[in-house]
Amino acid sequence: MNPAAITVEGVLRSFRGKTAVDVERLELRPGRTLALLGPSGSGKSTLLSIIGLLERPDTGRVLLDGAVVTPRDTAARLSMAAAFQRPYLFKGTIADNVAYGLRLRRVPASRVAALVSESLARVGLPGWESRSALTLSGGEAQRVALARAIVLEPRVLLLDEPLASLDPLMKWRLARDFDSILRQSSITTLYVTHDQDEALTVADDVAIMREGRVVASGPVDEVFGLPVDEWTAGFLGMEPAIRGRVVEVADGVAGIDCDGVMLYAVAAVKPGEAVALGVRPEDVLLFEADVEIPISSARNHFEATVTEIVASGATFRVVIERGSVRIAARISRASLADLKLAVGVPVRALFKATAVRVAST
Amino acid sequence: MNPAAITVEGVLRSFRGKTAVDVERLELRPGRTLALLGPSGSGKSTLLSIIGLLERPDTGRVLLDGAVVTPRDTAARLSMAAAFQRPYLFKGTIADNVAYGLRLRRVPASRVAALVSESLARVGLPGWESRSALTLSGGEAQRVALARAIVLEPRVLLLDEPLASLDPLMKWRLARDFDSILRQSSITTLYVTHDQDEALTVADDVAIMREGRVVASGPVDEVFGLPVDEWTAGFLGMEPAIRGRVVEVADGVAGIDCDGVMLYAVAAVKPGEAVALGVRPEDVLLFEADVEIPISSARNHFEATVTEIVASGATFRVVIERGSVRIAARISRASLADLKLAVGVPVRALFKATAVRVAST
Amino acid sequence: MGIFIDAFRDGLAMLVSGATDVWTIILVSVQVSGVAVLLALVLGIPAGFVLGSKRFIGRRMMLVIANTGMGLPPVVVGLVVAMLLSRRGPFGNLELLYSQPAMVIAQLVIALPVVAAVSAAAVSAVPRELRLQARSLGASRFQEAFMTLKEARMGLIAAVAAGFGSIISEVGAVTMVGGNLAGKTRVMTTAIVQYTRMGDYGPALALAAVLMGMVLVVNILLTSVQSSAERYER
Amino acid sequence: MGIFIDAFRDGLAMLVSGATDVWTIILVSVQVSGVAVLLALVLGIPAGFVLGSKRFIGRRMMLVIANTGMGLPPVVVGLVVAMLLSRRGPFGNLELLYSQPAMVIAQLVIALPVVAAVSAAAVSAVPRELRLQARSLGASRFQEAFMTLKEARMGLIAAVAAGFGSIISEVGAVTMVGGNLAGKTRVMTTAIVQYTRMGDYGPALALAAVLMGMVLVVNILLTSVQSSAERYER
Repeated sequence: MNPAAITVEGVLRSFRGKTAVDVERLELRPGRTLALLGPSGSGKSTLLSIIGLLERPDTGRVLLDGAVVTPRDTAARLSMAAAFQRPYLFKGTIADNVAYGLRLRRVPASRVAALVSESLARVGLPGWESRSALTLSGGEAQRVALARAIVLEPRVLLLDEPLASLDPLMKWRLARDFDSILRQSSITTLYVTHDQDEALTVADDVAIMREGRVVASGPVDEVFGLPVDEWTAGFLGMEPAIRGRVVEVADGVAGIDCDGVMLYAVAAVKPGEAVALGVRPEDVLLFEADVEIPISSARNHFEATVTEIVASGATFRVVIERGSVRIAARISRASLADLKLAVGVPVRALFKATAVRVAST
Repeated sequence: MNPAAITVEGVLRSFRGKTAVDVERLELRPGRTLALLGPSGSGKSTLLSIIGLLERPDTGRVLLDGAVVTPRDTAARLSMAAAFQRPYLFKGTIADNVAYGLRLRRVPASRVAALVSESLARVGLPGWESRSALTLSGGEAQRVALARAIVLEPRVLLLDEPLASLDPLMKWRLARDFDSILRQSSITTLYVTHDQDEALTVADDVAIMREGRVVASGPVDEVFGLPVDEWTAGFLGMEPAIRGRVVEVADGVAGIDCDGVMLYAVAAVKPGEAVALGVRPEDVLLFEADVEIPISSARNHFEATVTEIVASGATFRVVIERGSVRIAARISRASLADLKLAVGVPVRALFKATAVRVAST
Repeated sequence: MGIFIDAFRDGLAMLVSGATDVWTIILVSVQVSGVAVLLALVLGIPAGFVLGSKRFIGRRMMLVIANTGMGLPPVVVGLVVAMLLSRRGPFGNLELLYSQPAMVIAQLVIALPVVAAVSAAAVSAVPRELRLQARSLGASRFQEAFMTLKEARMGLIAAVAAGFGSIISEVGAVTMVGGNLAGKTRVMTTAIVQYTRMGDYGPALALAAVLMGMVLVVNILLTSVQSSAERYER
Repeated sequence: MGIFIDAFRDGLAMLVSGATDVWTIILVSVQVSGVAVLLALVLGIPAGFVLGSKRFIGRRMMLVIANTGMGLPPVVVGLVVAMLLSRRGPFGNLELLYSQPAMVIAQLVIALPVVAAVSAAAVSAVPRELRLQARSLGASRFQEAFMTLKEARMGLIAAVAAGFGSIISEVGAVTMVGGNLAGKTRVMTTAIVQYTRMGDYGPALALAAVLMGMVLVVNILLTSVQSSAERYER
């Protein structure tokens, strides 16, 4: 694999005796988007400021392409660009704004105009150069802020909650646009957000922060597939990992004994190993308990009892338990009614072996 | 059925020549929560102001329990109470705030204290009476605003985007609390929101507004089950209704011919009737096209082609088409990978007859 | 720096011993400006409430007048009041020129726009939605107005303080309409000017200290109000 | 109302005919206050930038001094400057009392806190995040400061206008340190007071009209800046 674009090593930063950031190690892989996800106050923005060389850590260091850099390294600073939650635009035209960083880099005026209009086209605002920057809607202004950053073709792009101030409709449209813009440009990006759906839409990798520490990091599917502890599970709206022991492995499918319930997972583990596993609620189907499950590709099925039903937007989150195995399923309104689900009702759960995430413990 | 608590008849209101509200008829049924749902600028808040007797319509009238009322009717005004997007609290203690409406109603001081503390307990802030109202978090302040309204035991409670300013975590917690508080108290409630998930969580009935008009209204399941037109469908994130003709009815299940595709629905319709139908994406399962569908309670299955895949939060929205029949399915990440879905791939769709909503056209 | 030490000692002695001329001057100042600010309060706060909370035709015009009035040079006010009260002027037969009532009139004209404009700002800082919230909980128009004034109370105190501050330090208009007559219309500012021009720095410094004390109290009031106003920003 | 008509006609005639004494007075006013405000600008805007954008020990203290300075009664400034420049004072040997330089000094002391405080407010109204945004796009400290001043430019104009407004209408201090010597240190305000006390309303009204014209321009500047400042509220 390529070396990391950014490496954070042993970074500590505190304000008035309170630790804001305490990160042992974090890497941004080149060309990929890393979402820094966590509740507000978890130190995400401070870590972004440190990585963006806007602020110096108390101890520890930041490496850009393997070399230690600080806020004093002008060249390093000029290889980064940022956009924030609110699209702080300068007074003047949109072109003035997008050209700001180019002018600081002494790009010849003849090239500036071409770069500005190309960049505005990329964010979906072609020909908007001469409009005033102070009369834009929230979504338009945020596009300009993105154009102002990507026009610099930075080595590392820093986005700090860029969609948090927008209304939901605009937010999702822009999240998808950001995703495709970032994918096309293959700029290494650090994307700070408190919204996991947003992280899922734009990110390749994700790091979850809690009280200044990175509690989980890795590719999106891994991190979201199997929350490492109860806090992370709760934050992601999932159940914590189930504990079990591998008892057999056949054709790449591991049979795992979880307090008397046998679960099957496609995973590279060895018999006897202690593991943690998880299933996303979207992948779990529920049936009436006495129904004969037809032949299907779903290897996992067992009977359990409903212990919790919570409305969650358009769907319901139904928690089922059997012994110490606790799994959530996302169920539609119609299914909830058809299955006559209620707390205490026995049900049959069904999910595929490929839907189970496994990690050694 | 009981007569409506509130009836709006032929109400028109315009500002500077632009029509803000133009509602032929709208009813709030007693003890139920009606969500007024629409994008910003669709006239929701103006309609709430008119219903709440805070503002007079240009023409038309508002009936409270069958009698015409206007902003001049003090008794009618005193039977309503409202809370808004931002919890505008008065300077002073929380008790001062919650007691405000009681004092206006000349409730004896001896009863005020008891009512205030009971109401604070109902919103989850027991014993908070003597704290200052200006030092609360957004969620706490919004609870106080709700307590200040429900302590009056109003005939009609008006809530104007009460959760829109909160961060997502707090928003969902409060949405659920509001739901249970409103259900326990069985106050007739008008709940204005632009967020359909919020509407689904708290409302019994829903009315969708667009450019001042009510374009759809009725019980939540009906309105969300079958969007009446393309705009409503788009606003709800659904596909517009499918057109078809009933060809047979047996055992309460109607067979409907939709441009060559036979769909089955549980509906009270007659053969020969022209109908519109819809399915919620959560209720649609997708399989590989060549898979043998096992015996199941799902009456509808047909082959179709994937025409669109869009990431939408944690899941994907996959649109499939066959002839003029166009249906969306909500699919998990794991399933998307397992089924190797992509635009142009043939799939087999499966959903129950009970999941299909039908309306005569 | 001997000059400062001497003057300071003289001035302190005068204040402590209760030298009648210095204390008379202070009394006249407080009396004239006190009455003027009281009248400005009675007229200015209702005007400020209407300007700050209602939308009506002519409101914009009135706000412009209030703001222009705030910027009006006091010497211009003094000139106009002096002309009106002069023997040949329309109110000459009242024989008010060079009397305390003339000074009260001039100071009222100076303070009124200040009180009205600052009250209007304070009232309009109460969010419209807070008034709507009161209405929606059943408040009548009168109860709504009472709530608004109660919410704006710190701003109204600031308005009165700002009005008082604008007249207690003023020197041009009071000279022109008061005439600086010893024991009658001589106030702190005119006395400071006169003592200074005569090189009599002791009483000038004593009066300056009292004047600054008053202005300081006003400023503290204004500052504390500013910081409490920021509360609505949340 | 004959008195007003007569005075208005006399005053207009004087202005139009270019009567030397009236125009000399206007010239002296503009000259003294112009130099004073220029010096206040040179010293006050950098002070305002530092106060408005940096966090340092003693900043709070300096802000208190600037705000107190704004509320300082001009007669007190006049008294202190007069004592400093008086024959017995520490700078008596410069023989500046009753000269234009003395008036410039007094007006500078009055205007400087105004310019500094209003500039500081304008600079601190530029969101901290806007400066962070400039940094994050590669701006050096110097480029960031330049951007901040550029964003605050309307506020800086307002600062200078407010400083000018505070001294052009002032009468007490200029009397005390200038002495109101005809053709030398007599300015519009002192002349208005003197003409009024002599019952010579024609020239008084003429000068009042010119003074009000200047003050009006200043107010228009201040108002237009206020409304443009609200732009950041979005």
